[in-house]
Amino acid sequence: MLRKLLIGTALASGLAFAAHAEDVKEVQMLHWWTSGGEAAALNVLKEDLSKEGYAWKDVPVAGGGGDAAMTALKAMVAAGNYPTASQMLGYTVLDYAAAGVMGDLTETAVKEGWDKSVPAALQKFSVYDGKWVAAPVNVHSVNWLWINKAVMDKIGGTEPKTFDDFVALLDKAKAAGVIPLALGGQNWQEATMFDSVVLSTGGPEFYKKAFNDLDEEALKSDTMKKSFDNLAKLVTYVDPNFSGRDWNLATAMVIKGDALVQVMGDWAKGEFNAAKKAPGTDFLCYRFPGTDGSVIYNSDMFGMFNVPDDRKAAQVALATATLSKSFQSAFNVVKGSVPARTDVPDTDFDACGKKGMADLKAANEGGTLFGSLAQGYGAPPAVANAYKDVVSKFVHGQIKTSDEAVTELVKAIDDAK
Amino acid sequence: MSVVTTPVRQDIGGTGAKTLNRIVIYGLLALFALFYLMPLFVMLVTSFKTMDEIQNGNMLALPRAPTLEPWFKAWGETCVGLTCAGIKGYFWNSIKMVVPAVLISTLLGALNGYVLTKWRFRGHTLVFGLMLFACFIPFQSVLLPMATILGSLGRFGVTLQNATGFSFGLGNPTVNLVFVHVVYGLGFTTLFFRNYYEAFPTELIKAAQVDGASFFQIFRRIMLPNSMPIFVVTVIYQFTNIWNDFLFASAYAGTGDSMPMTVALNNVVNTSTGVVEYNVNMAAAMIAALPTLLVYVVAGRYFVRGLMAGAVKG
Amino acid sequence: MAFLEIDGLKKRFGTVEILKGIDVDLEKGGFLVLVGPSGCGKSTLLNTIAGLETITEGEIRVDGRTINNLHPSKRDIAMVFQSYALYPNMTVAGNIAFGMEMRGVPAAERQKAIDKVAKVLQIGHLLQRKPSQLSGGQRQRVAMGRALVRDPKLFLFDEPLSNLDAKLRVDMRIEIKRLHATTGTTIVYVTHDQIEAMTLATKIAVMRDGEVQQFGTPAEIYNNPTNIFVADFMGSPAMNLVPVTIGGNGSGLSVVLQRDGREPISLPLANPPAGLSAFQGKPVIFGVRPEALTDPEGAERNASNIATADCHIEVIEPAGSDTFAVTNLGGKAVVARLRADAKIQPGTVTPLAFNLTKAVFFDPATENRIL
Amino acid sequence: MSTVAETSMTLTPEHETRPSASVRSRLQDALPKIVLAPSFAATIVFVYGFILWTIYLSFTNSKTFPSYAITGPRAYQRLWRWTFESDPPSSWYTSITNMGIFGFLYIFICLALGLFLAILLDQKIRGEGMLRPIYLYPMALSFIVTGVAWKWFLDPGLGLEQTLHQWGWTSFHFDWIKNKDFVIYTVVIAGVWQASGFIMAMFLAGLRGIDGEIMKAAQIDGATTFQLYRRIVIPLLRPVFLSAFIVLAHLAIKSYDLVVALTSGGPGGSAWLPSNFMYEYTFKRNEMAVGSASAVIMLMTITAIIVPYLYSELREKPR
Repeated sequence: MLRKLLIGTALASGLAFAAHAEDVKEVQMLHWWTSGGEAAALNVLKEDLSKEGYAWKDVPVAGGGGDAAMTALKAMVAAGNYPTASQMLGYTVLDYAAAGVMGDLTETAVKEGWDKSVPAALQKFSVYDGKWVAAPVNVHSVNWLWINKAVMDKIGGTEPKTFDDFVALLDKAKAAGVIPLALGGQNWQEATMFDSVVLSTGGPEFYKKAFNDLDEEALKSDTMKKSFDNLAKLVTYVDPNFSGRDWNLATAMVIKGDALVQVMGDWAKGEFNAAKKAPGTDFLCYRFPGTDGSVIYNSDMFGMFNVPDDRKAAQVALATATLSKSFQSAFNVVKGSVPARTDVPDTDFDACGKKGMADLKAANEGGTLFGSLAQGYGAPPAVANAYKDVVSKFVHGQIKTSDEAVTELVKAIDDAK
Repeated sequence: MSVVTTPVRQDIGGTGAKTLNRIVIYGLLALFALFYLMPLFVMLVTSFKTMDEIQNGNMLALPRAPTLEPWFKAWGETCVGLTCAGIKGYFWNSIKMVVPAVLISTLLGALNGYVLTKWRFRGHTLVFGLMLFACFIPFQSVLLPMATILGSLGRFGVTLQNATGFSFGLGNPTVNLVFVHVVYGLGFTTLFFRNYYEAFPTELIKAAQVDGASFFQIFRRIMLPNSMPIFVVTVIYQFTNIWNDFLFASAYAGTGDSMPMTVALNNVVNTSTGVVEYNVNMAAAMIAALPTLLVYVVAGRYFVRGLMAGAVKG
Repeated sequence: MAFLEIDGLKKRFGTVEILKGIDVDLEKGGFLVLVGPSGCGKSTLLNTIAGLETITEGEIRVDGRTINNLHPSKRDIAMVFQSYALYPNMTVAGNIAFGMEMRGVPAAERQKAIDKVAKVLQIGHLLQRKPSQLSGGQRQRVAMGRALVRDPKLFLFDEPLSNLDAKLRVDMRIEIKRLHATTGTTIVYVTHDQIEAMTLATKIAVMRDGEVQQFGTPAEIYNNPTNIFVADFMGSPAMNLVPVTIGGNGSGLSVVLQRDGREPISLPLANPPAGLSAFQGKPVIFGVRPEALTDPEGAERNASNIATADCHIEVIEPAGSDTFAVTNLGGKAVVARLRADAKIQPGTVTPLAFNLTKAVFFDPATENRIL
Repeated sequence: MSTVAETSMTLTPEHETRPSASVRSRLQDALPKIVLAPSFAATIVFVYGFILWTIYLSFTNSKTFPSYAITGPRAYQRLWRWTFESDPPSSWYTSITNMGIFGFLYIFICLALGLFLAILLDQKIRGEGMLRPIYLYPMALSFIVTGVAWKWFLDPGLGLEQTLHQWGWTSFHFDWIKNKDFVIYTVVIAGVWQASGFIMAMFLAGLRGIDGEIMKAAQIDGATTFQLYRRIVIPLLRPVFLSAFIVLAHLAIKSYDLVVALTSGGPGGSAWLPSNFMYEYTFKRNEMAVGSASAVIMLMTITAIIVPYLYSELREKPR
């Protein structure tokens, strides 16, 4: 039995190696998109590639918003078994590029005109040392409100334009006996909401200074204190059981009408879609009050690894397909995000999608497109996680005042830099 | 020595309070049984409910309209990554990794225990102590260096492949996982067998030597046939640990083709986008846990006997 | 040349010396018993003969051939263990034949050998059973069968009777003696039981702390112990060892025994050992076996040196065949062996006869016999 | 966890060679060591080698990937500083205090409950064959499987609290899993649920191994049931306590997935254990040096607890 197994596996691997002589028509793809909607979206790419004759070797590792997948990736890279591509986020791409394990897609990028169509803010992460090392798949925006329309109608609310409007709206919901704000008490959700609060409280310049440039003056300013106070105010509208809740359960509360609003990235729209809810009639998407005109983004990227020559053709095919307009449209319609290139027609997108695309374009041109610190696009992971720690400790009461929060934030970020 | 009979306990307690005593004892045992069964109960009832009922009903309530649909879906339809063929295919992946890993680590543990008790050399306690302490290393901290070594072995495998036409399985993800589990299972298997063989009569070994049996003949003909109880304990222990391992499996499994059950299950259960099909998740979890549950239920009685026969002796 | 010769054998574990230079030999067909308290090294010595433990120094020869470096199976020995060491997973037949199987003896031949041994030991009906289904005595027989079937040059027995009850032990002892008598094999036998040693042996080696204290025939050991240890260890009830002083009256020597509250007894010695005169006026240990201390009527008729003294009898132990009387001399309880029908009462003062021909004396400093 | 037998029976001590032995028989002599060698070598390389590697990394400036230039004990300085940051608690402070609470309660309750159940099961219980696997099975399941069920059960909005409210006990309150000060105790509950059955099996085996005559003798001496267990049985179970302690200590140290599956780290990271800290810093925060340093501290703590025990158990007793 044992012998057979060993010989069997040995033979299997032998066969795999035997095929090395010519081009390998196969892409190996590490990702954590395992849920129905995401997998369906990715399947579009798989189909596109199979039309060109490339087999898709799936390496899905779900869990912790990509944590488990990134651990697996680190192990694979340590072993020298690079996948053709891996789903990656922001600074991680740059870290791997600095370690010299990423491939070079510049040739393809030039041919396909990525320099022009991909927003510069994304190129900061997909281009390293002048070389294209990753293909951005989408752009998510985190400064959104997702509102149940029925509840909104019931309480007679209107779109809040300022933070104070927002608070007033939440008060109305509270008075009507609805949970005003649906929040999942996990540090990344809290911090994601805080990104929007900071942008709303301090404005675009302040956000950039504090959360992209990590400017100490900004971090310890009164504006930051005010932001924490605003966050504290928002948390008072949350139901008592929020701690530890998964984000999709929070979204479900809004979908079911148990809660009025959730502050969440546009992936929440996928949940509404999956529940067969339509924008405008069942739910509403507004920019977080006081952030209209700016976009806090994050983006999923396919990092392209330095694979052996016989696998390069497949990699180029994968990258080309990823950034093709047709895939960008088809994928992002399903995923809820917007395309990573600004020249994709918005015809297939719903109202929220169309607004998202327009906002992205405007923000890109107006210089108000900022990386989300909570999502790892504002600073490297060490800093981003230190930031999430502080926000979460503030929300859950380990840190008691906004003064203390600001001190801790400066200290933590300084420590992690 | 292989047959351990259960001595009949003396009744403890006076005659008057006896009935009351028994009621209290049975009551406590039943209460704790409920405590232990509760999560299993939640999982089971959930797996037979429709999504509607899960979202609107109580988690402890029995299903109003029991359905097997989630089980069929988990087995044959649910999506693991981009492949939507259920988790059935990953069973074989796990088995072809777990079986060799359990057998090899158990056999090596038996040999080590044999050497460390019956063929002692100077420093044998140090060797054993070092191997035992290895049980305590946190696996997270070996993940990367081990990956590096596995990668080198894989490249050596390619070289071998080119030179001899045969890679000896080096670089194969399943072989890698077997290797890793054997290495990090050795501490415990050695501990189990050493403690068991410690009480194994040395005179038997002497007699066999006088009879002319060699080192391996003694092991095969005398030690192994008399090791059933501890064999059961070790196999159960190793089987459970290796079957349930996620860390190594996710890091070293390579592509979906060789992905073990736990990673597939994780990919089904641990997704947080889209409508979470709790009934399918629970059914998948139950299916994934069936082999280990079966092992515990079937071999449970031998497990206690095996523990008795050596693993916990002082 | 003796059949089994052990020369200057030493064994060390690290710095601990377990055997400190053993010199023993045994003629062909002899029966050597290694006896001593636990931890004396007797089992280790047996194991080195078997090859189960290596030796640090010295030489072991069997039939003129040095076997120091031979594997146990090549030494042409058979061994019976204290726990019998029957393989629990094999049948009785399997146990007996295992050694032959290991040597590659064909199955038919093995069967023949099994049958032959089974007949000798009357265990034919047990052959298909597992050891766990046998009684203690049956296991003992099977263990002997396993040894016998090899027809070895040398039999080694490691306390084979210590796990049996008293009656069975006597039976098996006789059986072993008969086996030795009929087969004429050479046997080395380890025991801590001095009766087994006395009854079975042609040669006894009394051991203590890794050294042979005395090596000789049972009679030599019993009658002429070389030191206090051997004197005390061999014999049951043990030899009376009493601190005395040697008194002198002109040419002759005498033994002066203290008694509580009463005058000392002085026993004149007719033929004292030559060395004893040097101890005149000094304390020595006086050894006299219980059977050399009797009522005057029971005293040995032809003993040349009998002295009688009044003793205060404290306890009487009628043992059926004999009666033991306990008195107190020199601060120690001293046992006298009387006839079963001796008329004697505890608490009385009775004359006892000391057979001084059989008395021995030890130097309290060296504990060695004064010769 | 057995002690070394009184007389260590050495069949072939290494310090003696047999001068006239042939190559073949010398090979035979070395065979036991040859058999042990691969396992031992694997342990040395893949455990101790990796420990050394980890120690080395903790003195470098390794971030996302290992870097091999020694830069000093900065990682330890940070850990040391964090050790005393209790207001607001640093993640490291939370991790080590949690380890103390969790380690103590988990080991203590598992031992107590395991022993208690074993004693109950040892009273000639009808249906023991059915109860035993019920107590044992949690050990068979990975926490990926049972974490969800536990999470639901402990969630005040879904589980026990809601159920009791529906049954009419509306004043019942149980929201530990949502509370930063109590979340670690829910980890203890789930951990105890998982391991206590296994410990029960060990104690049951121990109880079954006790000579029935000792129990009879004690009863004749007039010992009450309680006295019987406290004075006679429990002292006799000492070796089982020690083995169970080793098993539990090793499980406690490796309780990583328990925390993640049950609490995702807890409110504000309040459920972290050192293993979570280590994983977070090594893999998520790309501060490999700090992660390695925390692993080294963990190993040192384990060493301080386990090695004296191993030493006292394994030390060769004088003959």
